[in-house]
Amino acid sequence: MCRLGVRFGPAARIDEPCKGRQSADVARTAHRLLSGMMNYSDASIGASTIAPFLSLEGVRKTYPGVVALDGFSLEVRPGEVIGLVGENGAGKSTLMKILGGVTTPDAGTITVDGVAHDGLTVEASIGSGIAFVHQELNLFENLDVAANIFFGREPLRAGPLRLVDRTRLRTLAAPLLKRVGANFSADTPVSALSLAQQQMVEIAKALSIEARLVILDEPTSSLPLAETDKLLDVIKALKADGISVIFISHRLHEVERVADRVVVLRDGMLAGTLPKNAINHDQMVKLMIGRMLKEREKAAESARPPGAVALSAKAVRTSAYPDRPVDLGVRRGEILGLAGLVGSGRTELARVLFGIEKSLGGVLQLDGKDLVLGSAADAVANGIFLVPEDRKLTGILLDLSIAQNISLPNLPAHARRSLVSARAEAVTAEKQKRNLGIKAPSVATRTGTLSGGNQQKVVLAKWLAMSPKVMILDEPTRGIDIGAKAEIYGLMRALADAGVAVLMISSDMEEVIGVSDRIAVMHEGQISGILDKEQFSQENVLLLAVGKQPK
Amino acid sequence: QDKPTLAFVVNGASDFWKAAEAGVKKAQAELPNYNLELKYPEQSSVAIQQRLMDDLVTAGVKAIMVSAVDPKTSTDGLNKIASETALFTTDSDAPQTKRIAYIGSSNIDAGKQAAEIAKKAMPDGGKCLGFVGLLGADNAKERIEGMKEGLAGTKIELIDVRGDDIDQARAKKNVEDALVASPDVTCMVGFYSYNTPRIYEALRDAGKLGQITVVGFDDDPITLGGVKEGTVAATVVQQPFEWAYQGMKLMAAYLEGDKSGIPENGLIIIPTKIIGKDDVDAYAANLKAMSGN
Amino acid sequence: MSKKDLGLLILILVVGAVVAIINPRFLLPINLANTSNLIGLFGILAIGQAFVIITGGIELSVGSVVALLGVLFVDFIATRGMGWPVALPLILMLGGIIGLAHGWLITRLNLQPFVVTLCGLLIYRGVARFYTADGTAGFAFGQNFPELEFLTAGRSYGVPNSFIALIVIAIVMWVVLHRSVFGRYLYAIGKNEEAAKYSGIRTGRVVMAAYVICGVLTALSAIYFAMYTRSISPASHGQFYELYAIAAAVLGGFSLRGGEGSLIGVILGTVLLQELQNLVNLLGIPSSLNFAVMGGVILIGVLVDQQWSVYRERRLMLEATRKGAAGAPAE
Amino acid sequence: MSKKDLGLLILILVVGAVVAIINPRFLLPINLANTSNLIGLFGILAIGQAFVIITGGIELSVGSVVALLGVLFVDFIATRGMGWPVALPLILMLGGIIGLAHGWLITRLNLQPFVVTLCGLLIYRGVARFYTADGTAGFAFGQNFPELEFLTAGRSYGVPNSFIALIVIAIVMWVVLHRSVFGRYLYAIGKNEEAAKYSGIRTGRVVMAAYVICGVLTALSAIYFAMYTRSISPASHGQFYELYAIAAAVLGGFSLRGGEGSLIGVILGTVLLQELQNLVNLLGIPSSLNFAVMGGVILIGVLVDQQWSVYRERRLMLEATRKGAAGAPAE
Ligand SMILES: Nc1ncnc2c1ncn2[C@@H]1O[C@H](COP(=O)(O)OP(=O)(O)OP(=O)(O)O)[C@@H](O)[C@H]1O
Ligand SMILES: Nc1ncnc2c1ncn2[C@@H]1O[C@H](COP(=O)(O)OP(=O)(O)OP(=O)(O)O)[C@@H](O)[C@H]1O
Ligand SMILES: [Mg+2]
Ligand SMILES: [Mg+2]
Repeated sequence: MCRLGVRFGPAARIDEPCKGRQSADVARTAHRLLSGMMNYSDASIGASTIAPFLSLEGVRKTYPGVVALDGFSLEVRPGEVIGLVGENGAGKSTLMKILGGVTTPDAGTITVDGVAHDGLTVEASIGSGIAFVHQELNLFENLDVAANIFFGREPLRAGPLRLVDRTRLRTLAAPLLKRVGANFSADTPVSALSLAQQQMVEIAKALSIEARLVILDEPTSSLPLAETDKLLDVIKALKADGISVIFISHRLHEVERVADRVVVLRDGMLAGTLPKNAINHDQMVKLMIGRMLKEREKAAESARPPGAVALSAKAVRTSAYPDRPVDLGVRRGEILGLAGLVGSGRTELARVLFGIEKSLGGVLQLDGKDLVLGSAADAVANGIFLVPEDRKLTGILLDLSIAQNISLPNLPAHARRSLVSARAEAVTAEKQKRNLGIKAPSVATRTGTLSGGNQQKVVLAKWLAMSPKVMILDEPTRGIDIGAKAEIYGLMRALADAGVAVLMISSDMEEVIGVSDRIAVMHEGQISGILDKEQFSQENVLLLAVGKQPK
Repeated sequence: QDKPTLAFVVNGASDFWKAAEAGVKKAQAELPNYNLELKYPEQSSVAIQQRLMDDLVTAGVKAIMVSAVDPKTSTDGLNKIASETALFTTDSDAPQTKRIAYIGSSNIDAGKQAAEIAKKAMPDGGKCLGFVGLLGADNAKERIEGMKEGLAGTKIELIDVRGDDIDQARAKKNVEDALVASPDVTCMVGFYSYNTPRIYEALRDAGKLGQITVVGFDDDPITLGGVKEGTVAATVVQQPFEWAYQGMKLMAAYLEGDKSGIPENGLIIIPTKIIGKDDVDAYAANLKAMSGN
Repeated sequence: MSKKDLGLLILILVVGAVVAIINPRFLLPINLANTSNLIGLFGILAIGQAFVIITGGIELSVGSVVALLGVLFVDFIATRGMGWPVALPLILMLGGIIGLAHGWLITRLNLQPFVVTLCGLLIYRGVARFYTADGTAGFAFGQNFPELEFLTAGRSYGVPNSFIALIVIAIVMWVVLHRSVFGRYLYAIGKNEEAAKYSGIRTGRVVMAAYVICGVLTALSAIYFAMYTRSISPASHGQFYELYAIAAAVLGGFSLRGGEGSLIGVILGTVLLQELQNLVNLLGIPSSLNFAVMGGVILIGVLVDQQWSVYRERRLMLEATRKGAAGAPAE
Repeated sequence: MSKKDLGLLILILVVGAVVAIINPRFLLPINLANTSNLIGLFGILAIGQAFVIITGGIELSVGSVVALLGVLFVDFIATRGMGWPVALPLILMLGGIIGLAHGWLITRLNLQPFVVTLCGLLIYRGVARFYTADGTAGFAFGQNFPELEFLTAGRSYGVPNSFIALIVIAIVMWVVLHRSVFGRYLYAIGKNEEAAKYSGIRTGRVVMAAYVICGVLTALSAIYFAMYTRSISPASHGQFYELYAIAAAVLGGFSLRGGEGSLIGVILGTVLLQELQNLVNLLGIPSSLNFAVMGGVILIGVLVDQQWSVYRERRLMLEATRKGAAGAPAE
């Protein structure tokens, strides 16, 4: 029998994948069964028999050319942490958007507190106690942190004018910020925060709602280790308060740590459910991609010893830390990992190396020769490429097709007498699509409709289609599923083996340790140390990240 | 569309042409075999007026009487029209074109009449300040020139003319600012029809009605009221009603082959008149009668 | 008052001082009263515009609305004999309806604000001209409405009542924009409408309300303008007033991308523009240069502001780093 | 030709047919020639505007530039006796310089296009008026420039040369916009300037080039307009032409947010606008309604287009659902 995310007994086993309409019917039956059982409350049934706070039945959602969700059913019980995993484009965000009222499903019902709906609105969703941290950030740069946290639910002063009580706003915001481990105050303008700091604000915002269910759509995708730990603690605290959490992440070890139950999505359908004691990395991977991964998302060892220094920064100062010079060199054929805490200035450094921002001092050298970068175009001309941190804003053009995005940096090569050849573009794009396994109907598909992970692959593809000398990747696997991660690591290694100098900025500790040949760690705008392979350990990286000496 | 059409094309939307409209109406009553139209271009610009006339020619208009936006330099455009239809000019002439005749008044003479008013009201001399919509427009330039000519050799002086781009709020503010900037001014001239009422109101607001001599042009109701009250010395009026009425009849006659109404030099001047306190009632009554028919 | 506003205030005072030195009559109470009257008229217009700009929209039909509603108002009370206490709220309501229509087209049918209000600009002027058959709407000689005239064109203790009206409106609108929930939503929508929607805000209604506010304030200023000029030729009345209003907002620090600007700023912007017009007349600069002076000053103002904020940001960053560097080791 | 353009073409033909039925003189060669002459003049202007709009910018100073450069051109050749083969490239260069200045202020100093070109609108008109001391620049009686006149106001086989010029320019610009690398960059920048920058495009230069193109085309049309009216009163010449140009682009499917629109669209937009003007005059509609008709048609056009694309999208989605539903169980 096809089983659902409902446990009838203590027996733990991996459920079979369910499909299509059948699952919806079963869900209904299960629901009936479950409500029936409520009358015979039995200790052995435990938490699982508490009436679900929310349930989805037979939910289906299509986009032009894509079935994002198909006959999906799910129940969420109070105080339960559900880990939701699946490959890029499996439909996780779509599912959450339906719960958040941002999109409406084509078919299926959503039952909240026993009331069935065809779809929710944002207000209804918030009204029934669903708090939502979106995968893409949704903050207002022109407002301060406190205003953002309580946006839409501002404390009001007495009187008919609906004036905002600004003092209370601040006092309410402060403890929330503390809880997520923020190092900035409630009246900081959001425009001054880094991406990770903004993510903390988003989480604080979700916590501020008197929520019964908190949905976290890849909240840790740009959070470094310490902050991630704090978030996982927060999740545990929520659970203790009887609040349910749906936690989406591609970092499976995080899911392992907090989830009571793991729901795996594949191609918009339920691939299976793992009860608490069956949650482990390999099982999740198996359900997600239908097979076991041999290597645990690691890059292969480098094929040859690193060569000479390709790109180096000598006493370069960035606008994030104008008084702190940075010295760093990336060698040919190596993957240099760059780790550090939130706001340690890694992105800023990458921007300077790529010519987007002017350095405030010091020199850059490429192959031993001084290099002056007036703009990103100069960097590209010199073979220095950057895969930026924020792909929606800076990585790709959502409105252009995959092919057009891939050819954009190298358009003259796809043109004759400066007239663009659509055929040449398509040829390049097809090749990249195949190489990287980009999941899309065709290369003419608008990139905006791709899932986050596939968008990231497009960003990579546009640089791989050219011949890089130095490749800088800022959080390259942010929001990328593990299957694709392994592929990207493979690509990075292949680049390095082809003699490219690879600089990988990452906040994912496993990734930094698993992929790099050397690790440089940044602390407050400076390189606090460089670790060689034999010195690699989480502890050493963390020590350097807070400015202490490694062991 | 069997009846031939005669068109009267003005140079822009303004109340000034309301009297002409009445004239066209009266002529229409007497010319049942023709279809008479009065056309406003949607903007006071050469290109738009030219286009309007082109379209009228296309629509089969037999004769056009036009108050050209810029007659001096529109020779070619007007000639193009004249080659396809009977063209008459009004309000301001374009003597170098192939127009058949001009019917209207002389703005220079009107300026001179304004000087007469000033001289009569200020025998001891004084300083005048003028206000106008478009300083560069021909009618404004000619009126100013005429007035300066008329004042030559007297103790009255036209010290400056301020433009407002036909923005009435600016027109009024210009007067207010002038009262502040030049306290020694003893007379104000409103060269466009709406300038005089704005002068009147600004003076009234400042409590200076009667202390400053106001010379007006045209017959805005406020201007006429001021003349009657004695706070506006007098106003120089043109007779657009007559231009339109006589002009339409003239065109009809011309089309029928009767060219007797057209003088040798092609100029039919309907003189401007000074309307002072004594004539204002009769003039107003006449005006009412004209538009009332 | 933000530093930006302070800079603008200083500019206004400096320009004023220079003019006063060249022509001391600039400071005559009567001149100040005249100018503040126009500040009142244009200020009301500009505040309305500001509410729309803050949402990232624009209202180009303002000048035409001033003409259309002005014509109607004068026609109602002068020709049709409607009492002004009836006509006034009626006109304000019409202004609100126009705003509502724009807001509806923009939020419900997803049309671009520039397009909708550009069409408004064309349509309303056309309707106004058609209504009077291209004639002028005005009061007959001696036609008086003492209370209305006192309220609109009158003075109290030498201060024009239009200016007092502006002050009152500005205070109310300051509270609405800077202290109320509605104002906060406006800023948020201007910056990131999508996110506001995700936060459960009925963004459509909020934006519509902004256009309605703009419509009503425009209607009010249309009445003030009508009572100031007392005669309206619909072909030209109010032409370019939208540009004045937008210019005032931009000078006052508003970004046309939305989400930025303060109410004090837009008032100061209006003051500067009117001061410039006054200056052209008082210093005897040829009227033809009026526009050029205005354009030049706006450009310089915006440039200085922009360069200054670049400079400030750089300094702030330096300072923050220094502080951060000092504080961090202690953590 | 996209479906959008096709819709517009059909609208133009339907309107034309209706007008021709009511007044068959609409189809007279002379009328078509007159109208196509104006289509040529305004079309060149609108193409320039389109290049700026595609980058997400706007060029409001177009009307004033037409006035200023027109005045200068006439002054150069009529008063100062400069040969037109010298004056013409000089004016085009001036147009390019103006465009460059705007582009520089916008890309290098980060000012908003709306603000920069609004200041341009005010300044250039002021300068033009000051230059002629508010007088009119025009040719003296009998002053003739046969070759120049043939090129600008003449006809070949009954077709106005201005229209032929438009066609040539349109073909060249079509290739530039839709087929060239530069054109792709323009679209990319209009969609997301930041991302374009991160792809190694020198966005500043590309945007500047767009403004220069706009400036040069505006200068060219300024010469055409000058030779059409043969007299320029700088206070009113070219007023509102920026609105015509923007309206043509918007009707032609351009989005003011940038990154959308086709060259054929902007030409068809110009054609429709001129057809409407022609229609008002030919059908004897009061000219006071001219603007209202124009505004109304733009609004309806944009509305229909918008509603239609909503409908199309919905149908597409439905289809996808049906297909998906059929395919899913088989998996
Ligand atoms: N607005 C949209 N228009 C068209 N297709 C869409 C849209 N949003 C999502 N999709 C498609 O729906 C599918 C599911 O996307 P979704 O964002 O839910 O994936 P996801 O599981 O969250 O992936 P990721 O881990 O990469 O975030 C994808 O194939 C995606 O291309
Ligand atoms: N636009 C900005 N304005 C002001 N400060 C900024 C801005 N962007 C970044 N910062 C600050 O600069 C510092 C360095 O940020 P950067 O993004 O380089 O750090 P990072 O190491 O990449 O960290 P993260 O993990 O947050 O991406 C941080 O203190 C951040 O707050
Ligand atoms: Mg997702
Ligand atoms: Mg970073």
